[in-house]
Amino acid sequence: IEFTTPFETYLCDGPKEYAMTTEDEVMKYFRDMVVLRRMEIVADQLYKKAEIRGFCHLYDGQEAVCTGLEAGSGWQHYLITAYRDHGTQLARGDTVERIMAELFGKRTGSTKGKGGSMHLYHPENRFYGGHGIVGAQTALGTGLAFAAKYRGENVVSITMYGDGAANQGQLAEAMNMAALWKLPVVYVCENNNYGMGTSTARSAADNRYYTRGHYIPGVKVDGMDILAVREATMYAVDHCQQGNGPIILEMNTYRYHGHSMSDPGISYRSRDEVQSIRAKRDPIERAKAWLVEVFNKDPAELKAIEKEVRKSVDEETNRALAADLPNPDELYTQVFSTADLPIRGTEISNGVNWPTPSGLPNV
Amino acid sequence: IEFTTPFETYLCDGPKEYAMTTEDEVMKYFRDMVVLRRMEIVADQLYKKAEIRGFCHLYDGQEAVCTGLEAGSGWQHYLITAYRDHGTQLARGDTVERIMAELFGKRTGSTKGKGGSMHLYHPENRFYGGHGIVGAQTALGTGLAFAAKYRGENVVSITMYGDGAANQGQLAEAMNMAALWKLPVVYVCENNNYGMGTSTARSAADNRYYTRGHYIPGVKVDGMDILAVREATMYAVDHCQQGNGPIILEMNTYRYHGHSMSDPGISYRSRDEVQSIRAKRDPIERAKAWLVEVFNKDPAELKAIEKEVRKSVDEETNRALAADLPNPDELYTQVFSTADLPIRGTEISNGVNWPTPSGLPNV
Amino acid sequence: TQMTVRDALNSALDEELHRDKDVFILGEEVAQYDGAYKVTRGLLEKHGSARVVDTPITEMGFAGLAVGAAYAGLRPVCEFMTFNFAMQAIDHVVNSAAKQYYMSAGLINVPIVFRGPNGPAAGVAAQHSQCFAAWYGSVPGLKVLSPYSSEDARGLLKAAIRDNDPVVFLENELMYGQSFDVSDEALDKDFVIPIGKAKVEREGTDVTIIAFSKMVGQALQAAEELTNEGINAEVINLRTIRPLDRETIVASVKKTGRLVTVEEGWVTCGIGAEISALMFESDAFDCLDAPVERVSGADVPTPYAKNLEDAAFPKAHNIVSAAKRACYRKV
Amino acid sequence: TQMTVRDALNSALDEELHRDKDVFILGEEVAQYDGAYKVTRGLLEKHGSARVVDTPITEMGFAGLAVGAAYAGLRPVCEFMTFNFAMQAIDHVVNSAAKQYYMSAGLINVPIVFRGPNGPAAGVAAQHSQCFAAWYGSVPGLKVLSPYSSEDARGLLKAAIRDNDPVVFLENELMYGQSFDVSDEALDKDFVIPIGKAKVEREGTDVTIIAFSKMVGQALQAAEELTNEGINAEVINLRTIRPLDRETIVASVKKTGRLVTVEEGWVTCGIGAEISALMFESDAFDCLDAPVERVSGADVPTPYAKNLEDAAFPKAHNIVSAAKRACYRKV
Ligand SMILES: Cc1ncc(C[n+]2csc(CCOP(=O)(O)OP(=O)(O)O)c2C)c(N)n1
Ligand SMILES: Cc1ncc(C[n+]2csc(CCOP(=O)(O)OP(=O)(O)O)c2C)c(N)n1
Ligand SMILES: [Mg+2]
Ligand SMILES: [Mg+2]
Repeated sequence: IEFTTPFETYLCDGPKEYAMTTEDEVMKYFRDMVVLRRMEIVADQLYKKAEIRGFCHLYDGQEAVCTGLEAGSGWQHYLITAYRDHGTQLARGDTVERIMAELFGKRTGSTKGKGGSMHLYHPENRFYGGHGIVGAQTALGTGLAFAAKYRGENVVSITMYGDGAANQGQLAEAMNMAALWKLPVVYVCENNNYGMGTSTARSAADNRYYTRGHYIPGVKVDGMDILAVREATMYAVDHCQQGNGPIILEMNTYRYHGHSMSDPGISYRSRDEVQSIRAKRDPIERAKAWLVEVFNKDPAELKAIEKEVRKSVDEETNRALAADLPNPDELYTQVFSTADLPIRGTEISNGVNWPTPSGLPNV
Repeated sequence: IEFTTPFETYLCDGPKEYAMTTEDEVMKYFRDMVVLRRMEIVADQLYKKAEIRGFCHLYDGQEAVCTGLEAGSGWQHYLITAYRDHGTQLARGDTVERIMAELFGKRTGSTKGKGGSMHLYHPENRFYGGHGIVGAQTALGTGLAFAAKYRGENVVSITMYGDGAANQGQLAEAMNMAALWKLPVVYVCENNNYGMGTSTARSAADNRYYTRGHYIPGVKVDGMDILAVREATMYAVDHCQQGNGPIILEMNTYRYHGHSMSDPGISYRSRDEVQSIRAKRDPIERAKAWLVEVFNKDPAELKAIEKEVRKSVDEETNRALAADLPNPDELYTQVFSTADLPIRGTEISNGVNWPTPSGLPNV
Repeated sequence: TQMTVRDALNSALDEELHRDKDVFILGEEVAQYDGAYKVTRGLLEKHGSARVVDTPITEMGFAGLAVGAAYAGLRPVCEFMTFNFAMQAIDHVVNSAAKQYYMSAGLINVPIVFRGPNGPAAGVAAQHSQCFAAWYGSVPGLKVLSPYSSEDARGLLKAAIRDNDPVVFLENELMYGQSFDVSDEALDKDFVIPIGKAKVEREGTDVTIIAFSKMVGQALQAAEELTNEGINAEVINLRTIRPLDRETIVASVKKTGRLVTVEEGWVTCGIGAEISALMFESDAFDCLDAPVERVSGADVPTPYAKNLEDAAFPKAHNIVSAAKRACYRKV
Repeated sequence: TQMTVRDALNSALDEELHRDKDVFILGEEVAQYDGAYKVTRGLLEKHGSARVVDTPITEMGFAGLAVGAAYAGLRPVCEFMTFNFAMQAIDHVVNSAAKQYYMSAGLINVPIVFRGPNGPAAGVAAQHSQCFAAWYGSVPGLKVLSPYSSEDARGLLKAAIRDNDPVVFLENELMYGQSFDVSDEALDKDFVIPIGKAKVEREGTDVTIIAFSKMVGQALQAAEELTNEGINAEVINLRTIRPLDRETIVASVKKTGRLVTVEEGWVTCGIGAEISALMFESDAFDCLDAPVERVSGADVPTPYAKNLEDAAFPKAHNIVSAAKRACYRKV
């Protein structure tokens, strides 16, 4: 399959302009993206029903990025991202039920209700979250690469960040070390054109994020095309595994929802803009089109899959909804890994192992 | 006078490769640099006699940079630097006596003994210090430029930092804003090849500091040539005053002393390296050579000037040495600009305006 | 008049922008987006993009830039979207702003206000829920304010902007939408509340409850509930964290003989700790009839789940039981 | 055996690098330059540049990198040239390290040590002289240690490196060159001092003096001087700032009935404040015969001039007069 949008490259040749693929592969990608999309839509609905609280950053629109990164790499590679982490968590092997339960703050959640939407992790498959401080994960991800190199594992760290995060100084600091020490980092800038309500034109003096490493090679990728993302990922992983140090992939993508659930997402961009991207560049529609046009799949079969996914996501969601809240004692657990340290609560009389003075009245 | 080392340029044409000058000008620069050099040498001696304490970062070797910046700009322009600030303070109109008194921690010092070597300021001539946190002054200097633009003053902010500081992320953050908002900042990277004991090759993935703004124009300048520095400064100031936003000047320079007085400065570089720079590139010797060769000055006259400077620096130093320590009450002044706020000392019984409870025994 | 805390802050900013052309606002989403929490709503339109400035997401950079502008004599109001993100810029708050006047022996004033929501909000978990009152409160050279009501918000923010020293202004996201009665006097465009003075929100005789920001509301509620026990609590709204209003605190404890401190921050080395120490260092000590009770955020990172989060921060019932213990009642 | 604090730290690092290949050191000038204060002398040569890593001057970046490496299971020792510069990286210490184990409900350990000199040195002025014990001491998820002697330094640093939680390890530049007697036991390569336990450095009966780091020396000197007054002081070396050893403190105050706290940091919301609050929250309260006395750094940014600097930090004579007041003696 040839890519409709050619790669743009900086200080490197870039991947080839087409992907070899099979019907099975595309079917898998299609299905994965549909599950993710559906999960986000259900999250949106349940947020509005107040089952989910606080910040909740949805990933719909950007499905091809995390799906393509996975397709082009594998769980042996480290992965880290920011708060918009539902997709990566799912892609790294967690379940809709556990993710949803986390969003609901239930004990069966991915982190037992402690972390919430922004703090999902699946270290058993080398996904390290889930970070709420814009840009922090870029230095952390560089550290994962440091560990990989230190141990002599020939794997990379896929370190994701947004166009807004791209301006954070610690990214520049991390990139300098990564380049100096030839750390195997694939920096993935998910350029969805906005950091909250600020467009890239208003936040960055130079919007060519794939060149922003200055001395680091980069590739600009159509982030709405799962195969382009996959090929670029394979290229970048290979670049690192050859010992060439870091590389940047800029993913040209788009988020359909507002920044987080409190943002309607239409004060700083037009409904038309959103509609037109949906109509022309939707990653799921594109995969569907390949299936129908290249692999001659019956659209009805795809519809059936969507329906089936819808059902299973709903079921998992319902199970998550039915789960219990965390045990109240969990407030005090996992603060330290040392057992039995006294931890104080909101008063001297609560907490765990907290000594109450005998002199105090009526405690 | 033609420059021996051509400028290297990035995203701009760069200054012309020669300077028009007069005997008077060069004499002034020569004299200014000699004063500065002498001051640093005396500081070195008195540090060793324990008249100066703590950190003391000498500027000898780099005299052409601050002298040339002044020659190419003027006191209407904002200026800010790091802890290696003796030269800039002097160039902005403070006296040897006051600077030395500050190094001695005397009440007649530039900041009454409160700031010490690293924290000199002369805001009456728009010099804003004197900052001890590597890189912090780069954002601060960008703020000075913001103020200039906000007020519609057609002046620039000359914002100095070292090669080590160049990797600090906040510089990248500041540059992004400066470029985005077209702030009149002349970023001056004093590349003296080392940040403490770390050579540029070991600290930076890319040592072309004049290109490190990536989207910001830059010029690499022979920082040991006062006239080259002056011309580059004029070029850069003009660039900003045309409304083009920031520009970077990389000054290729060298510090003769160790990083600070506790660093002998020869574990990470050879004595030969230092000697050869002294022999071949010394900024004062170069100015002397112009005076003798181009302006036919008698070397004896220059020697006499050096002698006279030596005497006057010594005299000023002696006056500084003779001054009193700060009044002990100064410990508590200028914490706030609001008068009469209570300030506590090391015990409940000292400090100013600090209430001592009547219930306490024997206070 | 009724006014929300948000509108109180907004009007204070608006009026100060009108009053003094050296005042400007910068921060993430403050202009076109009207502020992440809409505190700066409409200000861009009224005062223009030179004075209401959207920044990239680069806290250290724009905070440093703001401090530099203050060196040059402007009066920046630097909004942090929340104070959690100010941790990236805390070096500039402390080293570049707070210490500057002293280091320069008075040559350089830093008339800047750092403001934004502080402490926990709802459901935003550990990285977005920290209270920084004690940290900033410990730093000489800083003034630290934390309003509770709309009047506080207006009067303190105006005082902060007019002050010549760096001010850390700790708001609370969950209070923005809350409405309060506002006096006519407080609507005056020159209404300022003096920095360093606490306010007795409710007079009482039996126990002193000291709180700031959102916790003042919990304290007042607790005081109401305590009347059922026959306990008449005095509630002090600190308003200023630094410099602490020792006089008001001591006078109250001398009267009541009992003290409960309340904060959402972590207990260790917190505001309650400082006030406890003050008891030893003042005439109040001889008048204390019971040990000081500290009520605070639980000593854990903030959890997401609602039931855990609820248990992690003080509620009126915690204050009630602490006050009862201080009054030697059965809890 | 006599050993300097520097050598104690150096040998602890060396041994831990030998013991566990996951341990590595990174920071500015730690390798080729042997450390800005020579604490890491010789380690590059012995352990190679993969394990003793010079970083660029980018605190936020390399601290974040170190935390990321710890996520992956390495055990980084992250040196800050001084803790003043760690303020640039404090977000990673708090948000990326301290809160991580909790946020991930135990999925991710962060076995990292952040170490370096803390507090004032000599003649380095305001930006290079801040004590961060209280700030870090307030953060759940962190363990905070601060050694005084060479034994402390060895035993606590080894304990820190072996601990599975993030540890902030606050050294003192002015102590590096100081020599102490070191027991044979402490020379053992598996000598560790338990985290969370204070040490009674000097037993006494009349007043308890609590200090940490360099101030323990001043406290011991003050205790000597107090014998001239017939006052027999007990001196406690905290060793661990967080979690605080409440038992040891309370037991001592129950015995002596009088308490003086000493720290070089600013007083407000400091360690002394926390210990003062503890008095109200423990059985010690009923045994207190005098108000707690806090001795601390003056509430100002650190001045440069020697006479001012001397007056800005506690000396033995301050402790003596505080102790005398606590014992109701004429000062
Ligand atoms: C240090 C910091 N500053 C500000 C915020 C508030 N904030 C959260 S997300 C966000 C926008 C980030 O945009 P981008 O990096 O483009 O990622 P996207 O949301 O588009 O995925 C902001 C400003 C934060 N969480 N951390
Ligand atoms: C944030 C911070 N980190 C570390 C230091 C310690 N330090 C002081 S100067 C210096 C080297 C700076 O080198 P460079 O920027 O090249 O300036 P130069 O000393 O060569 O003028 C270091 C590491 C500091 N003061 N601040
Ligand atoms: Mg974005
Ligand atoms: Mg240098």
